[in-house]
Formats: sequence, structure tokens, C-alpha cells
Amino acid sequence: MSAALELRGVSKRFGGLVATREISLSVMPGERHLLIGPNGAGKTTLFNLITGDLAATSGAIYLFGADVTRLSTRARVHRGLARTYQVLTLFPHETLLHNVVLALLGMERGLHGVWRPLSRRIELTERALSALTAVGLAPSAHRIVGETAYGERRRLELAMALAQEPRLLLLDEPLAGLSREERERVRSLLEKIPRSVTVVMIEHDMDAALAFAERITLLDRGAVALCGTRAEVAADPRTREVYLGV
Amino acid sequence: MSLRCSAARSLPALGLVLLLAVLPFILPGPFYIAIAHQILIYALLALSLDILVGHGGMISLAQAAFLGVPAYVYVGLSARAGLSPLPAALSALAAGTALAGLFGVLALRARGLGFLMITLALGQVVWGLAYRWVDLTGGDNGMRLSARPRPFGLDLGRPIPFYYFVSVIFLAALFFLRRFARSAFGASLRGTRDQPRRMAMLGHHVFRIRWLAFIYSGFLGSIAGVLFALSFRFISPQTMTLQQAAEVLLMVILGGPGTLAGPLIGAVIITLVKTVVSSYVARWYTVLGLIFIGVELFLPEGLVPGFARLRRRLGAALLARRRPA
Amino acid sequence: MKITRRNALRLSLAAPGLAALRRPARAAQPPIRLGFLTVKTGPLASGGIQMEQGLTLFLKEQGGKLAGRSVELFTEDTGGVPANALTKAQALVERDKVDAVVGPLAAFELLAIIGYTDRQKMPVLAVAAAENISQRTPSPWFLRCTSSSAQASQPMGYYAAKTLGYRKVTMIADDITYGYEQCAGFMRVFEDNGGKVIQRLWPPLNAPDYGTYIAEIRPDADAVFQAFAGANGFRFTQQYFEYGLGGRKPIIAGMTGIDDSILPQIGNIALGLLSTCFYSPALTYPSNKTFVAAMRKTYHADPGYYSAGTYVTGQVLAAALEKIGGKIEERELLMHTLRTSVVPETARGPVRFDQFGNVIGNVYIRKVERVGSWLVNVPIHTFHDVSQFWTFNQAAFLKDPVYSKTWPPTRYIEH
Amino acid sequence: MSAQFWLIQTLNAVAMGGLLFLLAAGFSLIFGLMRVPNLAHGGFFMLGAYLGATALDENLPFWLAALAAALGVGLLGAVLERALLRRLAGNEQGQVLATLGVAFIIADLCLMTWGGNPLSLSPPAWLMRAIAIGGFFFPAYRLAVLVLAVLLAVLLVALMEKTRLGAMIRAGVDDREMAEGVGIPVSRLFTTIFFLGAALAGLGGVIGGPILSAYPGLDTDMLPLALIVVILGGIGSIGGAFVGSMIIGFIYNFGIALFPNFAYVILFLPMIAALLIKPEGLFGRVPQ
Repeated sequence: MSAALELRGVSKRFGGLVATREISLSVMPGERHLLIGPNGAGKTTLFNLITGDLAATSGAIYLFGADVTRLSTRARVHRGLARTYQVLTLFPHETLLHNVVLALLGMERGLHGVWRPLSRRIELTERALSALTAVGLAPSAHRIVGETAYGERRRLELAMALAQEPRLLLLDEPLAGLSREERERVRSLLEKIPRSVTVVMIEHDMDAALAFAERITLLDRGAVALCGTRAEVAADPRTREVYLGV
Repeated sequence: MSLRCSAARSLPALGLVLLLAVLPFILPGPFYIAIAHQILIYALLALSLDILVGHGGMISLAQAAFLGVPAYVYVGLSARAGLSPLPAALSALAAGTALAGLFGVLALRARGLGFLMITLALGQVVWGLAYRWVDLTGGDNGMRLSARPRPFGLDLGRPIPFYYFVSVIFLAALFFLRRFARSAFGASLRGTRDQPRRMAMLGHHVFRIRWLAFIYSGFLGSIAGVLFALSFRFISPQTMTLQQAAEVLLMVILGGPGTLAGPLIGAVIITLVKTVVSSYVARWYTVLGLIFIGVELFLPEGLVPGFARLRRRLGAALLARRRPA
Repeated sequence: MKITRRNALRLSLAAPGLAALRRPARAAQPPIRLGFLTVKTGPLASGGIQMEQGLTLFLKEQGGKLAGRSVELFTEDTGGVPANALTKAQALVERDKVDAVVGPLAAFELLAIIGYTDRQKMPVLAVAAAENISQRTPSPWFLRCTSSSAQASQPMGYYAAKTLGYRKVTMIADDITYGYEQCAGFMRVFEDNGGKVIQRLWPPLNAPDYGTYIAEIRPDADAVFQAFAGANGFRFTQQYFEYGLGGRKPIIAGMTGIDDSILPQIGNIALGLLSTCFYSPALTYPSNKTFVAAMRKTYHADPGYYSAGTYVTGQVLAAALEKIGGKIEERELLMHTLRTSVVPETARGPVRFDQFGNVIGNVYIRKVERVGSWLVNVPIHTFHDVSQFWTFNQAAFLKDPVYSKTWPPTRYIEH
Repeated sequence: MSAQFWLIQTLNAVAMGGLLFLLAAGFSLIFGLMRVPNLAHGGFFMLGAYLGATALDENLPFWLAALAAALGVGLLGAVLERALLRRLAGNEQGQVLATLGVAFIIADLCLMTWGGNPLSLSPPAWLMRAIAIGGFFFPAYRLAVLVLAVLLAVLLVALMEKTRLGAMIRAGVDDREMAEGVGIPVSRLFTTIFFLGAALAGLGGVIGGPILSAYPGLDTDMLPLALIVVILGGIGSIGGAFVGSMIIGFIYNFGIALFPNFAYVILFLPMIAALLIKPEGLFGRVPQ
């Protein structure tokens, strides 16, 4: 069985600055994988390379065994990739429901019509509602994003990603900035993600992240410092050195 | 509730239909009827541009090309090649739409000011071709159209039938745009305006959405172009100057991008200042400039959304005053 | 801002009370409603403002009356844009109910409105020079008192070859029809009389700078024929001298190339430059003396092509109206009278009209001289009663294509 | 083509490049630093030319007339920044509409004040001659314009890179809040930038005056050129604007000399090509 995600020697340079250096990484289907490392270690850059927001300077990226290095973001998404953003990237003037509907529309193939009103596409609305229900946002479905609380928006990010029924989900600090209560809520949502979805997560909340992850990659200054099981990484002195201890 | 809601939403539309229907009887004479149909033609062009500006967030200075090129094709085919009106009009629409496709492919590589500049350049190239390709276009003298067609025995040469002809097409376009704004495509287009990267991450084909927006915009603009040729019965490079392109853009921004009423209101104001106010105020150019500045200072989102905001605020103030009493 | 410009004009031009006292019989007649299409904004405004000066001076001189009827003048600004010109023409015809239109300025404006004004049977007394409107696609409602594009450049072609003895000439003009038509007429007559046009340059209308073109002018050219319009003629001439060509290669200009309105700005370098035009401020006809004096007094400027154009148009219209007792509403009669009458004394000299409504009148070869404190285009040679067809056979002329970049074909330009 | 052709057209090209730099430097400054697409820039340039013509009429020496016009237009720019553009920060559409409105008003008021006839501006007498170079004549004034443009470019680069004012401007533009935090008067700086940009346009109008003259329509003739220069040269880089000006000078002069039929589109075709290949401009950083 091929890996859900495989990176082979992926580097990214911005001018003289090396953001990621020869990163190789393999994530098996169904795995919960955690990316850790200090600020500036290149974690989000790595996500952007995986999604295709950034083009790798060298190296190759495989999704479910297929080389996607040269493919557009969109093509990767249609192969089952979805992500959430650390910095919320939503449509702030639209309703929560509309945000999820946009996520669902993105998965449709072919052209979008210009004649039929979106509101009349009952099946889309229903699917979006059920995605919102799954994250507990159904009551807020018709509110404008800009008027909702931060915690709700974080969950909306998750709902949009999950609505796309991805096979590989990249979560960029899904717990960042949340209250304890909200955090518990999102944690339990993450627990409920079915095993058919592979999850790669960046997270600074170590308790939550360690509880969730099976394998952990430690990035340091754009390179993989360490990769192993939860126990291995936690026990390794280098983790303490580059991250936990500092 | 939904019934009442849709009735309330249809009210302005019904009002507009009614207004356009009775306008020829209110206006003092054929000159004003001609101004009215001109306004509708410019409004249609502004609405077509609003697909790019308001829904797509792409400020383009090439829209005058869609007024000019289809008009050239129509006049050229009917006056020189002797084609009958319908095939000539269809060819004109096809040419304008194809041009939009080409413009889209080129312009969509750039963003922001680069996009603005490349559309400016494309518009200027078309203008320059019309000027210089004398054998085809007649140069600065332009080309004349001898007569308007008579579809189904309707004499479009007379002011009132032609006015209604333009009105019906305008209303149809407006209706289409209303559907467009609420459609899945419209939603996706606005998505690419607000969060292009996120849209790609959601699986949308951002380039294709924007390119199709060019096509729709060019097609609607081309309708305005054919109507322009029929209205003025001539076409010259001056129809495609930067000035004209800027004027259409100003109509959109003045009225309020992304609304249906905005470009219409913008077209009404600018055309009236140009054609009617200029008869009475020698410094009408200054008046136009002051209007632009005033709108930006006091209603920066454009007239239509601006007034809506003022009304909401006024309503809220009234409510607040009523509450303690 | 003159918001009630129209009313103000009516007041200043017409004094109904006085008119009633003097001519009770005609006092009952409503005022003549005269439309005026000109350009008061945008790049063409300079010519348009001068047109207004010429026409309003003429009407003021007449006490605001033509053939005893007071005149109400309806002025519209086209901005130099054809679509606006048509809209403004509609405003004059349909809203203001004018009886005749003076103007417009530019050929493309005239071409934009002529179909409409013909359908409305509206007399149009244009300044615009477009050849074909008085040739192959004539209009029964059209009259031109100034000159077709080539009407003045054809005599210049003859004069350059025969009198000045130039053998090789470079032509340069705006890259527009007006430029092509003037140059084609010049070239045809010049080459018929033994000259050779060895080079043609067409700078775009909005060229920022003519340095490139000036540098390209062939050293073996005896002279340069420049047929620019508006500010471009001025800028070209100035830059030509900047490049040191002024003293060594003479410029001969078309009818708008070194207009009297811009001579003060060109300054002394203009002294001695030759040009061709239907008019000169130095003409000694009495009405011209009055006109020039009024222009100098009111506007501190000499009249040029545009102001003289509307002034003469006013004189021709006045003469025709006198003949028909002021009955401007009888448009067929008006047009017939305009086209068949001989006006012996206008500011430009005697004029009459051909079957297409185009003027037959003198064309002057002029030389810039200092007259008192003024630089003036002074006539040094007069071609009398010049027709737009020059000395050609009219029928044969009309069988040829209209003057253009490609007609007549060049014979001596290497490609 | 003779050697003389290449030589004289090269001179023409660099001289025109110098003129274009005088036109575009202010636009580049305002757009590069403040992200304001100031469509009134052509109007500023024209107003400068007219003010210069009037000052020369009052027998002011040329250089003083240029300074006076620069000061006048600069003040207008500063007032506009304070009264108008300040309130439209970040609103690109609003800036487009408002600056076009200003451009309309400037054009109309110039027409009202100075009439429609073109006005000439005489250069200083000692530059009013043509210099003989290898068998042909070239206007001394154009060479002076080129020298002035080079000097100005050096001066502006030095101002931005070497002076305290330049450092403050860069800081204020990069991160307004932080700059304010360390006590830089950002608000006054922005007014200063606008003053400087507008004054450069006014100066350019007077310096360009003897070549272009002042006439209605000068504004709309020049604005696209300023935009093209800044696009080709890259945004917000004075050096880039200089290089862009020179490139345009060469493209224009050799373009119309070698391909006269493309005269109307000679500047736009290369611009489209450049934008397709490098949308961020040939020498610029990517503006975000």
C-alpha cells in the first residue's frame, strides 16, 4: 500500500533564504501525524508546498502514490487533499453556510451554472448544514462569519475541510487561540474524524497534540530533525533541545 | 415568509420595469428618449464591466473595446459586406466574446496594478488598430450605418420603438445578471475576489472562473456594442479611447460595484452630466470631477451601497430615539 | 459658471424692445434659433473656443440680428467626441428646435452627425474639412465656407513646384484622415508640376515628441510640407527649430500648421515661414479689418482658421437670410439660396459655392511677417476662386477614390 | 541604416528617457511608497507646465520658474493628501475614482485659466541652440534634460537610501504602527511623500515644457507614459523608474523609426509582453 503522503527531498528557497531543506517524509493512510518545531522551522511552508500554494524548488511530492509535484493546488485537492489555516482564511462577509457551500462547490467537477440560484440547490444546502451540524455550528448557519466568535470560526475552518470529504487532511494549528472549553470541543471533533482520513497536524498545544498523534516529525530550521513514534520523539533528547526545553 | 420576501425583492425590479415602460410618455421629447436609450446602453456596458469589477475584483480599463469591436463588426458586416442584421449582430457578439476570451488569457496573468495596466494596454492596442488599420476600419473617420433594421415590421428607426427595443434587451440582461449574482458561478466568482488562494484550496479552478467571467462580461458588453452601433449608426476609434474606458469604470465605481442598481445609477449620472448638464454648465467637467470626489469622501462604497448604509443608520437612529420614549 | 448661459446670450445678443421700435413689421417674428456645435473641453478645445469667438463676434457685430430677426444662439460642447457630437446635434434639433447648425469642428464629428442631420433636413454649416462630404458622398443639407482638406494644399503644391522651385519635398502630418487628405492633394499637384515627394511621415495624433521624426527627415529634401492641426503644428515647428533645421530646410505648412492663433507662441522663429489657407488676418477687405480689430480688442488675438471659419460662415448665412427675408424656417429655400448665391464681400474675399455646397474662393499663400507688434501670416500670393477640384476635371476627379494614404499612389518614395 | 541614424536616434532615445524619468519619478515615489495609483499625476505635470509658462511670462529665470511651479504643484499635492487621499487609505477603487476626479478638475481649470491655445516655454537662452555632432544637429536643451534627469535620479536614490528622512519614510511605509511606536511622525511623512511626488511632477512639467509645450490634453498624453514606465521599471524603485524610462525612450524612438505602422501601439505591445513574462515589472519587487 502506498503512503498517503510522501515527500522526497523537498526544498524551498526564497532567494537566498532556505525555508525547507531536503525534507523527506512519509505518512501512511489513516495515520495521525504531528509536525512540531519552533517558530520559523518551516512547518507552514511545508504545508504550502504540499498543497501547491508554493512550488518546491527541488524534490518531489506524492499523494497516494501519485507524483503531484507539478500539479496545481486544485488538482491536488481533487485527489483528496484538504487543509485548514492557522491564520483564518474564510469569507468574512458571507454566512457560515455559504462558506461551507463554497467548499462543496469546489469539489464539483465541470462548470458552475450562471442561471440556477445557489439557494435552490437544496442538496448542497443540506450537505453544508450537516457539515455544520457535525461541528456544532448548525444554529449559527445563517450568521455572517464576521459576526461570529473566534472559536466558531475555527470550527468553521474544520467544517469546510471536512465537508470536502478529504482523504488527507492538513490541520494548521487547529487549537490556536482557543479557550479551554473550545479546545476540548475541537479535540473531540478531531477524535471523531474517521480512520479513512489521514491527518497531518501542526500544533503547539503539546498535551492535545501528543494525545492525538501517532507519529511525530520534528522540524528544525527547515530540516527534519527527528521522525518517529510518539514515545520515540518524546524520549529523544533532541526534542527537548530544539523545542520542548527551550 | 419566503413568498413575502421574494415579493419585496421583486418590488424594485417591478418599479424599474414600470418606469422604463412609461418613461417615453413622461419625457418632454424625442431627444430625451434618445438620452434614455443611450443611458441604458452605457448602463449595460457598465453592468457587464461590473461582473469583473464588482463580482471578480478585477479593475479593467479594456471594457470600451467591447463597445467598439462588436460595433465595428456589425457596421462592417452590414454596411460593407451587406449581411442582414441578425447574422451581422450574431457575428458581432461572437467577435466581442472571442476578444474577451483573448483578453482574459492575457490579462489574468497579472494582478493588481499589473492587471489594470495590461487591460489598459490591450484597450489601447485595439484603439490603435482601429485608428491605423484604415482599410478595414476607415481610420479616424470611422464607418457609418445607413439604417437600423426592421425586425418583425418594427421600425427601429423611430425613437420610441428603438427605445423599447433597447429597454427590453436591457431588462433581459438585468434579469440575467440578477440570476448570475445568485448562481453558483456568481458565488464562486466572488469567492475568487475575496480569497483566491482559499478558493484554489477548496478545489476551485480560479483561473477558469475568472476567465469565464471575462467571457460573460465580454458577451454582455458586446450586446451594448451592437446596440451602440444601432443607436449612433456609426462607429469610430473614439468609441474605444482610454477616456471612454475610464468613464465606464467610473460609472461602476460611482454607483457601487457588485450591485445591480449601482452601474445603472452611475450610467445615469455620468451620461446626464455629459449630455444634458453640459448644455447649461460650461464647466461640466469640473462638476463631474467634484461628483467623483464627493462620492469618495462621503459614500466611499459607491452611491447605491452608500445610501443603503445611510438609510440603515437613519433607521437605527430613529429606532434608538423611539425606544426610550 | 454661467448656469443660465443661454438666457444671458439671448439678452446680450438680442434687444427685442429696440428691435420693435425700429422694425415693427418684423418684430412679430420669433427669433432665429441658431444651433452651434463646437468643442470647449478636451484636446480640441483650442479650435472650438476660437470658433465660438468668431461666431459670437459676428453676431454681436450684427447687433444680435440677422435679416432683422433677433438670433438666439444655442451653443453645445461636443468635447470632440463623435458620439457626443451626435447627441448634441440631437439636442439642438429636437430639444432646442434650431433652424440651422453651425459646426462641428472635426471631420469625424461631422461624419457622425451628417446621417442624422440629413434625415432631419437640418442645414449644417460646417467648419470640418472632410473631403467626401462635399464630393463622393454629398449631403443636400451641407455647406462649407472654409475649405475642404485639400482645397488649400493643392494650390500649395503648385506654388511649391512652380514659384518656389522645390524639387524634393518631405511631407509630415498627423496620422489621421485630415492629414492624409491634405498631403495627398499637395502631392498630386506638386508632382504633376514636376516635384517629387520623397518621404511621408505620419506621427500619431498623441505623439509625445517629434524628435524621432525630425531626425528622420531626409537631408536631400528641399523643404518640408507640414499639415498638422492644433497644438501639434506648433509643437512640431518649435521642435524643428530646436533641432537646428529651421534655418536650413524651409517649412511650408498646410492651413492649420502655423495658424495665426499660435503664432505669438511660436515667436520670432516663425518669421518667413510659408503656409496656405483660405484666409489671412492681413486681408484688406473692410469686413476683415473690422473682424481683426474686434478680435484684437476682445480676445487680444488675431483670428485664425477656426475663428475666421465661423465668422465667414456667419457672413454667408446673413447674406442668404437677407435675400430670403429672414425666412430661415424654409429650409429648402435657405439651402438653395446659400448654395446659389455669390457673396462678394466676406472677410476672406468673394465666395460662391459649387453643387456640393463647398465654397469656391480665394486661397492665399502666406508668409509670416511682423506687422506692428503682431506676427501675421501675410498673403504673398493669391489663387483666385479656387475650387475643391483645383484645375482638375470634376467628373474625372470624382471617379478617382477619395484622397488617402494610398491614393494617389506615391511615385518617388522608396520602400 | 546609416551610423548617423543610430547615433541620432540613440541620442533621441536617451533624451526622451530623461524626460520620461522626470515625468515618472514622482508617480513612482507616490505609488511605490504609498500604494496610491495617483491618476492625477498627468494633471500635476500639465499644471506644472502651465505654471512654469506663466512664471516665465513674468520674466522669472527658467530655473526659478521651475522651482516655483514645483513648489506650487507640490503644495497642491500635499493639500490633496491631507484633505482627500488620507481618508481613502487602502481603498484602491476610491483612490482611482477620486484622483481621476482631481485630474478632471485640474484639466478643466487649466483650460479655463490658460485657454485652449498651446503655450511655449522658452529654455534658458544659453541652451537654446543645436549642437553639431558628427554631421547633424542635436538640441542642447535635450542633452541638459538628460543630465538633469541623471542628477535627479542620483539625488532621489541618495535621499531614500542615505538620509534620515529616507530611513524614516522606508520605516513608515514598511510598518506604520512600529514606526509610530518609535516616534516617527508617519502622518507628516506621508504628506511629505505626496508633496515630493507632486513637486517632481510639477518640475517635470516645466523642464519638459520647452520640448512638449503646455496644451490641453498634455495630461492625458503623459499619464499612460508614466504608468508604462513604472510598470516596466518595477514599482517603488527609483532606479527601476530610471531604467524603465530609458527602455521606453529606446522602444519609442527605434520602434517608430523602424516600424512606423505600429506607431500607435508601439509602447503598449512591449508592455503587454513584459507583463506576461514578468507581471511584477522588470526591476521591481512583487507588490502585495
